[in-house]
Amino acid sequence: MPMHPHAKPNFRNLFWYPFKITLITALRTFPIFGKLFGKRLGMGYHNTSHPEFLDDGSKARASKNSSFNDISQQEFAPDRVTSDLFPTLWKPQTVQYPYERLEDMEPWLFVPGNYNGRIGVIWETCTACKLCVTACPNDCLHMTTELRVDVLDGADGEHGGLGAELEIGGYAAQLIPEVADTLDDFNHVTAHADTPDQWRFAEVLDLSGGTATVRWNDSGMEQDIAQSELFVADDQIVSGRIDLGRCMFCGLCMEACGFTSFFMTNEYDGMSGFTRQDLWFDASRTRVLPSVHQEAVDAELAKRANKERDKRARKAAKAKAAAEDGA
Amino acid sequence: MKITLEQNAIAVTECADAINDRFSGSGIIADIIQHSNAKKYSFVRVIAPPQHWQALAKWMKFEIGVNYCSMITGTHYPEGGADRGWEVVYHLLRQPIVNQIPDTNTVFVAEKMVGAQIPVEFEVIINLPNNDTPSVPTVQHVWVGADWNEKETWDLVGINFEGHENMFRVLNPHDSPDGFHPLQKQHKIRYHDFNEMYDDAQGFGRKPADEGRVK
Amino acid sequence: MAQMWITMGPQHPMTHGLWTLRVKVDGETVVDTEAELGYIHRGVEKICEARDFTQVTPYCDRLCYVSAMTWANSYIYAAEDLLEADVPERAEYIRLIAAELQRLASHLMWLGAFGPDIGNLTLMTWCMRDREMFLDLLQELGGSRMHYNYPRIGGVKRDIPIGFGDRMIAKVKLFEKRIEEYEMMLDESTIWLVRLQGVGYANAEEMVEAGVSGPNVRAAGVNYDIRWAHPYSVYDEVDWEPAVEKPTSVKGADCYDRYRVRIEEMRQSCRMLLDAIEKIPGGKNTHYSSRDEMIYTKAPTRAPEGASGFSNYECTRGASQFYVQGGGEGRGKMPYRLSIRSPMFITIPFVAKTMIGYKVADIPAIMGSFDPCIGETDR
Amino acid sequence: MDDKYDLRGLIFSTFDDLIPPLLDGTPLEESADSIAFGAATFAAVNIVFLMLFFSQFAILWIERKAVARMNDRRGATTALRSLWVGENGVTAGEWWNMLPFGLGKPIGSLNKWLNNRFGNRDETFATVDRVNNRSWMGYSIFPGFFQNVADGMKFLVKEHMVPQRADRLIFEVSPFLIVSSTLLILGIIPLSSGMYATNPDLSILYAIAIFGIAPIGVFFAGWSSNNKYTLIGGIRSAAQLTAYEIPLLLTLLSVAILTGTFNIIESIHFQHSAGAWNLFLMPLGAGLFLLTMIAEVERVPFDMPEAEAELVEGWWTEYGGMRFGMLFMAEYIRTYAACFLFTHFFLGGWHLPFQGLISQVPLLGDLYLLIPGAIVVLLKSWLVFLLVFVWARFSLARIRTDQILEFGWRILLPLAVLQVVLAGIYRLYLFDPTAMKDTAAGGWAWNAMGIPMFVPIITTAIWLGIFVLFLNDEDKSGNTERMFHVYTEKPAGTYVPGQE
Repeated sequence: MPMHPHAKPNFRNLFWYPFKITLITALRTFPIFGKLFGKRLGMGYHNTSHPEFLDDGSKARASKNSSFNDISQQEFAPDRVTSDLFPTLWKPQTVQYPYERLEDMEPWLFVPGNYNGRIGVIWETCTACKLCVTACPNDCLHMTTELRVDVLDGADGEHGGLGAELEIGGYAAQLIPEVADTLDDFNHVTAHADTPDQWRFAEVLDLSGGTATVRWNDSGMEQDIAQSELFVADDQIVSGRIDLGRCMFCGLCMEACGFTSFFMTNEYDGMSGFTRQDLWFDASRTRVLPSVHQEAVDAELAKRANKERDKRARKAAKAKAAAEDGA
Repeated sequence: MKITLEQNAIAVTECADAINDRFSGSGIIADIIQHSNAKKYSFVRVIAPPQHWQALAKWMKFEIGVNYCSMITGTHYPEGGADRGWEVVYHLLRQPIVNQIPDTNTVFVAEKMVGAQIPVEFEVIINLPNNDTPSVPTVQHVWVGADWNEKETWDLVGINFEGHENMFRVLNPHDSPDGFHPLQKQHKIRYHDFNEMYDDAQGFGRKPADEGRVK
Repeated sequence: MAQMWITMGPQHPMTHGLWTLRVKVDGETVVDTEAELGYIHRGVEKICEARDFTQVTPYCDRLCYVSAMTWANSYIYAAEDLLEADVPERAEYIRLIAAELQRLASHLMWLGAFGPDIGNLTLMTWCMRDREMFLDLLQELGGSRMHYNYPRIGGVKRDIPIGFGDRMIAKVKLFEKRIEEYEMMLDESTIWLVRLQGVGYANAEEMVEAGVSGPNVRAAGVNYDIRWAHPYSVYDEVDWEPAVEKPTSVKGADCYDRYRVRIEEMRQSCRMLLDAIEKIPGGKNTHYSSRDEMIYTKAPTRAPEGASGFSNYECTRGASQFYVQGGGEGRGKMPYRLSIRSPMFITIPFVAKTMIGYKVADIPAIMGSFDPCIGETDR
Repeated sequence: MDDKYDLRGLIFSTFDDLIPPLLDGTPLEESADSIAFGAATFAAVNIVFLMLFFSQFAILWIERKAVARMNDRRGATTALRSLWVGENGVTAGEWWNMLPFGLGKPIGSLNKWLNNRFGNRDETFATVDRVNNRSWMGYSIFPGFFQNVADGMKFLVKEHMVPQRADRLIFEVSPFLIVSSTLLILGIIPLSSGMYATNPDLSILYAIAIFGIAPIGVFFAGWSSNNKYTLIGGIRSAAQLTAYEIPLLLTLLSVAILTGTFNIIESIHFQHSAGAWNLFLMPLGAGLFLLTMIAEVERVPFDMPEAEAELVEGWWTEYGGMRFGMLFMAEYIRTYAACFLFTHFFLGGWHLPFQGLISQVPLLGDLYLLIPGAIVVLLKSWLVFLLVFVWARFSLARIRTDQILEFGWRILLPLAVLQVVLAGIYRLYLFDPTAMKDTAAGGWAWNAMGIPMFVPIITTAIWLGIFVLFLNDEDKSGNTERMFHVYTEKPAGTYVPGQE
């Protein structure tokens, strides 16, 4: 029920209520009165206890300032107003933005964790599946890829033999020895042509025993070939760029990414420029914070290694079972 | 606190039957369709030939109390065959809204509403032949609310509303060329080389090297 | 003084956006008006014909930056009608919470803009102060402060975070106190009353005839609300009632009634929020992962030709409706035609004619009391 | 009673002592006294004017700060330190390099030094330390004070534009008409009995006459801008000022009748000598004066001429740059002058509250009288500004044109006439001229029926009673008919467009 279903103009309200409420509002911006009014209002204005506003994210963001200002000791009103940080009346409140930043001063007033900020990509764990490119409504993501031989992920690679191996539906490559032999003598300066490709790529259709059925990309022909002749190949990123001028920060790309490689970071600036070209972000400008980056890379690589290990274990068990059955 | 599905079913059936009774043989067919979202209410879908539309509209307004013309959608089907080149869909509502005498209000209890009080949705579909001058009789004088909806539909889709007074462009610029109606299907949102519309100084937006290749 | 035309807009404090009201005045009295729209027509309907059903959502957010969540929800219900998606109940509750938070934020934006229209500048900052609270909550859900892209066909993007419920309760309870402050500032101020009362009459049947909907009609005395008549989310399960006013004249509701009805709607939204957060299935302190079946059901992504979906949704300004036809590009992956019905597109020409006969100083009061939003109007 | 500090007398006697000896033996010897008088007048006028003018920054600051608090904010807090806040000697903007002729070089050097000396040096918590330390120089005792300087600088560097087909001459002249006439008001406002620029005998009439010039400038500005908004604003302004000047004049007339003089300083003396401030003898007049003054200076709730919701910015829409800045400043000066006039007419000018009684207390009384009159006047004016102009502006909405005019003609005018009659009655029948004393203790001229100060006490009580009576006028009946309707020639909704 409204307080005044049919409020009527009268003489008193020319003078009293509007003035009263602005006076109350003005007074309670001073902490000492704020506490008094807080008690009267029941919900509190300044420094009432609302621990639910001290979430982990705010604490984490404030941790670097904890020697200066320990927010776990602060008390908040529901609109996150606190007044203990600057108890003196007359300290300036204006933040001289590029030189001072709000998240340093009053971290709890700032960006909650889910913020859709600048796009950040962890390129190390990106598999170039292009789901993000497909998901983008504005065509602001651009990624070009090419097939390359997985040198590092192979059996001799950095992951101790737990890297990629030939898979049905994956790609494989065969070395063309006659081309490879000419490469040592190939001279970019005089040839006026691209370096000839020493690899021939194919899509793996079937793996059985020691042979693989592949379809060559160059000819489209299918062929059975010994697995030992094939190297693992993969689609790898040549360039990935984002036109932030067209980005509307909807976050569909982040959701499309199955590998936690694609982030909307919490960063809200560093996305301006004087030309539209400045808004084309390449790989170097989509880096995420180093700590996040390292953590994510480690986690993703460990996840993949585990997956691979499990897969091989299952395969081995299956082969063993098959062998036992056969026996 | 809602119109129950039973109330909805009764009201919808009544309306559909009334329309079918009144207009049987004229090509007007009323049907009951169930929404498949939210609470799965039903609504009345009427398929009407354009020549009977005005009569149907007046009858619906004055006999079954359809007082609200909420939306008019025109659609262009260039490949829809000879009989269905264009489609105009009217969304109408029956709302239990009446004038008040001073200092009163009407607070309906939803579960207790009966008969013509129960709100009902109507969808009137009018198929037009495939030609360059699609036209429907106007219902501007039946529902005031149809006025700007019809203006918009003509402006964007190019359906002519015969008898509509004071037709002008509402969303497109007033000096748009005659016959330009952007929601017709011959206007593509993505033309060939559409990216050149934008400043693409580097040029890599234009033709990705692996265009069309699916991993 | 001779009569003259004044062009108010496209940039004018009264317009609350980009449109033009051409007013013919005789001294201080308005004798004729014309509305011109289309200054920010972006062709959203055409753009959406080249986007798949999920990609349309962020565009619907951008129809109205003041109430993005309700517009996205409205589209989602139409798409669910078309694609025949099931929605888990927790997701419906979350949608309700999100939509009502958005309604609070939107009505606060309206009140904040309405204050300076009448000359009260303090109201603006107060409303922005309180709107921040709800934008913070919405940001926790959607990740942005204005365009959330939150609902999904078959559920929502992500679950409510841990602690969201408690924070929301604290803020909503504080805001209920703040509504009383607004009333003390406005309803108890004689000057506010004499500016709004007796100005801008419009009666119920006239408004329905002209296509006006939502709070503007409820101000004229009938409790017709889509959330109440055809509830789409879980509005039939939470505790609320449609806000409705008693107009004091046969001429219908005046500006003051329309102001009151929105204040009442804010109260009802608070009531709904407090109730819904307690009733939410799974509990308010649980956080399910993004694609958990509690909040998301996978829906088909393609719709056949001939199928259509329609949603009738109580947006913050009235009935927002979407009509989606399937069978578009990409073998039905995209809508063939997506039609948007904006409540303000119908209302603005009506209001322009309503203000004939009042003073020039009443133009912002009448226009503001109908809560115009040009983003959705021009689409 | 005169203020203890006679600055004007000091200046004149100093110049009288200094100048004739200097001119001894020169051809100017004979007119040495006149030259001394002229020089002293020049000095006094400038000193007083500058004091008034620069103390105006205080009211801008008061408004900023009060408004911010009412709006639940802290407000702008630009401090001097904003000029050199930066890191490692790099300052934002380096605006001083843009000044012509290398004028900014010293500023740059000073800034560099300040930044090196007081800028950020701690690298651990760089930003936080700087934020924390922002107030340790003491310049933020008045945070936001320098915002006004920054605003002024901004206006100063903006381009001046004249609308096409505007009446260029009038357009250019009218701001100067408004500003100069406004500044002239300051000429007759005394800061204390010993500190004023001029003191014409009829200074009340002078003040009113000067106040009446600006509306012509406003109308000129509105008309000449070739803009419909400014035209309507100008006409509204003319209508409103006409409606409100008459009650204002009548109110001042009643002040003159009561105090028996048209001179501001004499009327202040009268208030002390007779023993009571006018506020307590004519509360109605004080209220009328404030209301009409708010309308006169066009502030909320009477700011129809510049109603920004419908008229963009009213009659000054087309002015930009420093023209706008000057008009803006003129408005504040008029407001400030209104506060001074209220202080002088109703609050006893430079006299302290209960000065007559407290001055009789030994020791304390002497100390009390040591407070300079100028300070008292300034404090009173600032308080009036804060409590009336600022508070009303940010609590109330704006009322409509027809309501403003109706209020002015039908309510304020009769009340003002009533006040004139009352003032005459008071002066003729309730006033005891023999009891006036121009001493520190003051007189007791308003005694009646043997009760000291009976007249002001009973007057205040009666008017307070009437006020309280009106405060309880809330209509609790169920009758819900709206009180205020719009009256138009053609009722709303009956007009058919296109048919004249």
